[in-house]
Amino acid sequence: MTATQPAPSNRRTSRRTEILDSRPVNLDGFVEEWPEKGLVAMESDFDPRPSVRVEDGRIVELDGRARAEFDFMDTFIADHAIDVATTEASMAIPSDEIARMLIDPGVSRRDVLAVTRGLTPAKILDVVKLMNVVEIMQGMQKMRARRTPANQGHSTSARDNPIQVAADAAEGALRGFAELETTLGVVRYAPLVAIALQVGAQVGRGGVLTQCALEEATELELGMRGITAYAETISIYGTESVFVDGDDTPWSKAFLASAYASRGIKMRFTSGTGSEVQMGNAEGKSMLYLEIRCILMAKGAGVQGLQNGSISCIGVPGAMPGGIRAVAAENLVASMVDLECASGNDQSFSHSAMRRTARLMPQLLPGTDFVCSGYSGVPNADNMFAGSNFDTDDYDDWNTFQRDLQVDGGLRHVREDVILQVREKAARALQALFEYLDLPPITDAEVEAAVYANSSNDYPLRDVLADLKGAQSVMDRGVTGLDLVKGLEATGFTDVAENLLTVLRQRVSGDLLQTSAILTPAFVPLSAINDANDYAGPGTGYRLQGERWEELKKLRHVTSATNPETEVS
Amino acid sequence: MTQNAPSISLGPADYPLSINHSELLRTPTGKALSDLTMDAVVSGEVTADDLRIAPETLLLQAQLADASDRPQLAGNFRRAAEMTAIPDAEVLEVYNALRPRASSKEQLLAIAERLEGHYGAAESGALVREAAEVYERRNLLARPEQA
Amino acid sequence: MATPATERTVSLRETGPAERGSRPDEVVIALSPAFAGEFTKTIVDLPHAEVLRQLLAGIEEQGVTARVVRVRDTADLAAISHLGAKLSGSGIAVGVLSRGTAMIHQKDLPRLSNLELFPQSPLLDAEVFRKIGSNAARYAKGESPEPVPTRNDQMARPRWQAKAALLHLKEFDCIEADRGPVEVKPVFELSHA
Amino acid sequence: MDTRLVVGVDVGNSTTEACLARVGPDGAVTYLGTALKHTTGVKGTPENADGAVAAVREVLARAGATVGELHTVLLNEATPVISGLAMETITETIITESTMIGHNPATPGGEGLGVGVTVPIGELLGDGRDSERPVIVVVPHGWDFDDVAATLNSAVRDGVDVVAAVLAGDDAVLVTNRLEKRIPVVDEVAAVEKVPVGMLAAVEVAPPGRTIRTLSNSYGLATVFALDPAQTRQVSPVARALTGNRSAVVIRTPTGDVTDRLIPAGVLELRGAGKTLRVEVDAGADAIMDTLARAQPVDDVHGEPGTHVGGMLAQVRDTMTDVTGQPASEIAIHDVLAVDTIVPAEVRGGLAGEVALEHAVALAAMVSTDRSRMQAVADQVAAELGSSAGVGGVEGAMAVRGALTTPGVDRPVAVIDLGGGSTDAALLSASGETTAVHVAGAGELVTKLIASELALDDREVAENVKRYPLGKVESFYHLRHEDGTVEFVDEPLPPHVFARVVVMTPDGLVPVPTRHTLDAVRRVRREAKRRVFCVNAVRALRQVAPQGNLRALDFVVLLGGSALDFEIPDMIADALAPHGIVCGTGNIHGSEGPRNAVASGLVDAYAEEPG
Repeated sequence: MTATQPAPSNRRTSRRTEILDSRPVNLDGFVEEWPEKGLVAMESDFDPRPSVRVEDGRIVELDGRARAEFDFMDTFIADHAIDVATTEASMAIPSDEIARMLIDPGVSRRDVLAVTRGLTPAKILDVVKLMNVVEIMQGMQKMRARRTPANQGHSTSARDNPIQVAADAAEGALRGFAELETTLGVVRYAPLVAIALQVGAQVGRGGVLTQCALEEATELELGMRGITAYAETISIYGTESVFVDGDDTPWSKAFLASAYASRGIKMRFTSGTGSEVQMGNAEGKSMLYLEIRCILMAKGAGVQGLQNGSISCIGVPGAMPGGIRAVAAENLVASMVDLECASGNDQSFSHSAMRRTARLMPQLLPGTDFVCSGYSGVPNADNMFAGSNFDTDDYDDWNTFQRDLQVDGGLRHVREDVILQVREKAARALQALFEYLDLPPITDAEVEAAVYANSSNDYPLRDVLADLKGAQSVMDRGVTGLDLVKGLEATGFTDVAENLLTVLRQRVSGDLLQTSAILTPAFVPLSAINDANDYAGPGTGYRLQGERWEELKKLRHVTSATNPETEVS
Repeated sequence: MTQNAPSISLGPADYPLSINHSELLRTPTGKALSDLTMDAVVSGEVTADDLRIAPETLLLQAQLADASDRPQLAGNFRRAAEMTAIPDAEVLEVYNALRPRASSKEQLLAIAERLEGHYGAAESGALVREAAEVYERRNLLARPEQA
Repeated sequence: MATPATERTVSLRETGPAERGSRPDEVVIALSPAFAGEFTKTIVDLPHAEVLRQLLAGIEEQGVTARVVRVRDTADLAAISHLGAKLSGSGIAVGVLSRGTAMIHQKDLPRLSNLELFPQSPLLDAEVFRKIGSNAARYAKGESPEPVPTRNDQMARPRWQAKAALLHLKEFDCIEADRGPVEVKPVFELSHA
Repeated sequence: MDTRLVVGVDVGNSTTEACLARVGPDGAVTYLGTALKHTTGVKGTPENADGAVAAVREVLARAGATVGELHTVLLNEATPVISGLAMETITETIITESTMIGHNPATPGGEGLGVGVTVPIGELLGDGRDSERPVIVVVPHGWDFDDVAATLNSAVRDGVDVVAAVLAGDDAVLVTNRLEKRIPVVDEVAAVEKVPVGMLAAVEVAPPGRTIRTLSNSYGLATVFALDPAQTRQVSPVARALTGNRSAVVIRTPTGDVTDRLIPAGVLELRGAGKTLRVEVDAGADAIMDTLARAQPVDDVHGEPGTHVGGMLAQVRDTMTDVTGQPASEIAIHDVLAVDTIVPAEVRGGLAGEVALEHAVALAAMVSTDRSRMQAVADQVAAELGSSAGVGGVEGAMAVRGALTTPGVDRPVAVIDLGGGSTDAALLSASGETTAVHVAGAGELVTKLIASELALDDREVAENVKRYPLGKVESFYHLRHEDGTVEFVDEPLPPHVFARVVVMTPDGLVPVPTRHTLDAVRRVRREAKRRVFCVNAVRALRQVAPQGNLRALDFVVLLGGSALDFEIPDMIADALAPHGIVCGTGNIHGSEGPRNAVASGLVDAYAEEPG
């Protein structure tokens, strides 16, 4: 890309240095620490020391600060996140002992939670600082809320082409994403693209949950109408000043969390290391300390989960020593306070493919609730979230990691003919639905293109003007998820209609509001309640075996043992 | 619990309600889950209003959250149960009023009163009152000329 | 890009407190606290001398005059640019941060708005700064320039995000609270590297 | 006959209108309401039934009536009219061997005329240079303006007679501001490396606001380059191409040339009135339309295969085939409208991305198929509603009948329906006979002309320019409307419209991405409308007027969506005024405006003669 090469020097260099210097990793940026300003991942002398004091059932001192000096984060955490009854006892446990509990298979997840619910941000930082990255992974393996790991995909289009979004969503759903997220280049396109995502998802695999990232009011409206199924882009920050810069407070966000639940819509917050220092107001605290405050704020708000792992600021911890360890630690902290964790790996991270892979390991190996909070189900050039750490080009590599290491990253290899089938069906279903809803027509040529396309460049151009008018009419006419069901049913896509109706019906039961909930292909809600993580050492917890393992053994090219002159796939 | 809690007592084994206890679930319009069939949708008997969650259901889910040692999540569900009665536009209004420097203390207290009085939303009202107090201490109330 | 082996440096001579201009045909260039002082080049090593020369050239080529001021009490681009716009006789200013991020502002706009914003500092080169200067001058003349095309690069994040944060922090360190803006005269010198 | 509830339904190209009325035993009509829906499918095909049924249901629902009470649905006999558009440039400017740089950089430097030999700047200070002859310095990319100025100044001090400069970059003003000797400088010559070196050349820059005098004059060129009469004749296209520029460069090369040639666009073959007439497309719109008038009524139009016009008409036929399913061989083009237009196009062989305004012809073509299937639509409507339904009358006849309900109108009355693809006219004579025609060219052609003449890439913007008045945002607090009035606003206008020409749409101000002034944009818009709607109004009325005599018409009523346009009705009224015609926008039943003429005409016809 356009990032400039390091400036040439006049000194003579060795041939080897030249080769090393031309490696992609040297296009990445690396920066020295500056802890006084918060430009440090997780080891800073300027972070507060852990402390807590309770008087009359109220926390009056938190991490060295008296109640009168609390900023609003301290106040919210002290009053909502920390269990006042147990905090003094939990805080009295030495940090190394808590760290050991986290990795000890003999200590159950439940026993750990009994301690962590009483910990302050500084104490939690003190605990995870003791853990190396392998220990962090071991902790994650046990503390992840849902036993079965899953993955989330992005389906977007550089031209906001709804047919592309539908076809790629269908392929993504078929490949295994439990959630699919989209967003827009031109925001006014949102209703059509959100419809396309929903249709594509339900064609690919019934029960996949969809989301469209927009400003709060529109995102909530699409959710309330049943065009999308969950929400995720509700950002929170670790310092009061940055939180206020974002025009929110813990109370406004807590209220919003209840608003979503009151409409039966699943929701999680978003935060990540580096956002505060990036916005110039880290108040001299380490990135991880501030992120722990976010995590406890989310916990206190009663939201079921959090998307974290630096997210859009990944370039900041990524440039710091130990930064990726800190990112792994923030995922662990979310899990160890019993929140669903959608663990990043969702933004362009490095020029180096090796470094991109290494960055993934702390989430892929132990498994998280969602290994990526956005694996790009389209080529990165089409990714309207500004690119992900992995995209469609990496599907086969990902499947190979899973097979090599026998770990479940939520995806699988699917044969070409099956993929082409669902892509066509998704495009056809959307074509029929658009006609039913009197939206701008989708031609057969577009359907044909969708079947075989890779990127938005492979599709005929749409009449954007007509599409935007159509999108507006979807809002004006008050089209709901139920109208999509009717349209799909009326045009002969009965199975897709049934899938979507079943997803919509879920909101009446509220089952998807519980921690880490997803829907299985059989439409069974799977959450931290009925699929609680029960890891207790080797041979326990989630194991990649049986039918699922057989599925993951398949790759695009595997030489047949029966007939080595052929391949199986 | 401040609201009319359902008399039944649920534990983790009862989850998911859509499968294990569909008999407990009703839409706000009084329909059972089994009434929400494709035929009913096609014939127009089921409308978008039938696909909302009822406050009673949120209280059941709150029980499940409490029974799974997630008191904050349960609290969120209880606030949500209160908020099912508040129209969409007003929900967004209250959210905007809670943004920093968007409201005076009096305005926030008036909102809290309306939530408590008009909607019987005690826990949501308490959240707003608490915000008013913190905002005052942290200088996050609307400045006079902005109020 | 100049003829080989020449590089220019710039020093800013303070000439007194910055006043509101009265000429309707002037554009103010408002510089951040560390521009051409604590720092000498942008995030991609473009010398500040070149940034300033190109901005001035862009304004000059439109037949408009330029005034340069240094803002000392804030490192916020919108605040710097808006202050410059209020000082400008035409109401138009270009604000620039040390790392290169730039903005064209107008005095009647809300502070957080702008006419054109160039947020991706790693993608701003001499040519872009020339166009920014030229567009600012054309706004001052009441013309309708096409906005300078902005570029985007997904891989700017891994390479530049942390350095941008660092430069931002450093610039904040150079803030001199309670000191008003000063008018400066840029003096360019040729050095043969 | 007892009291009956009837609905008239007008299936149009884009909208389907319904009109509900109660018809009393005495034939008295009481109108109960109207409804408007999108037309489903191509007009005149069975797919129309869905839209028609929807419109009937809606109009009933609004009036609180049920389908059971409905007596009958009346549909119009509609000729399916489908239109196509194409545009081709018919002139082309070509420069061979880099003889001319005639582009108009926004900001050239200095002024005056310099004549000398081209020398690259790198060789200016070298040894062995020719310091005797005047020099025009050629500066490639990568040279800084300060360095260029310093180099030129030192060359002049050394005695080199520098008379002009040609720059690759956009530095002319900057360089001339720094020169000790004032010379003309032309910049932004992108392909400067192609400028031949060591050739005699001339550079001319006019003062701001003026245009060049010498290089745009054939005898000026002859003087500068000492040309004989034969050579002067040869360079006259150069002079012509440079006319109107503020700056120019001409280089004399042994074989270089500029040509301004006509592209053979092909021959249009018009068949009708028993004859076959042929006209060259590059003869222009007037010639085409004159020829067309001689072939009325037209049976079919063909383009010479292998030429541009052949391609254009083939494209139109293909579109028709796609929508009607009729084989291309059976599709007859019944009318064309040709419009002259100007298209900015890059000059072939240019060195600086020179743009010349090339002539083009835009053609709208129209097909009316004979496969109207309104009876099938009626049958389907009857089946779905369970009421009776039938074809109640021919569209044009019904439209004039509806138009007659406009207060102040009497027979003979003509209507003009301004649509998207075609302009339709119908006449109801004093004796009650109706004639109707469809002619090619309407709203879509106007949009296309606006888009190409203003070089707008975005059809949405062109559409907006067509529909709404313009303004210029002069500050954040005030804007000037196109009529010169100024409006002040309290809230600052959004930054993206600052200092721009904008369209005042109902959704707010939309900037027009153009370098043209408000007046220029307005002129283009009005000209486009005049060339399509005014021309077509006259043309269509001539075809229905007795003996083609417009003076025989008394009342003309404008109908359809474009009759609601903010200026088209006035423009047409002005165009018709010399013929002594009363022309205005219809107001059906004194209340419906230009809408619902056909639907209510159907009801009226039924009330007179219940079928």
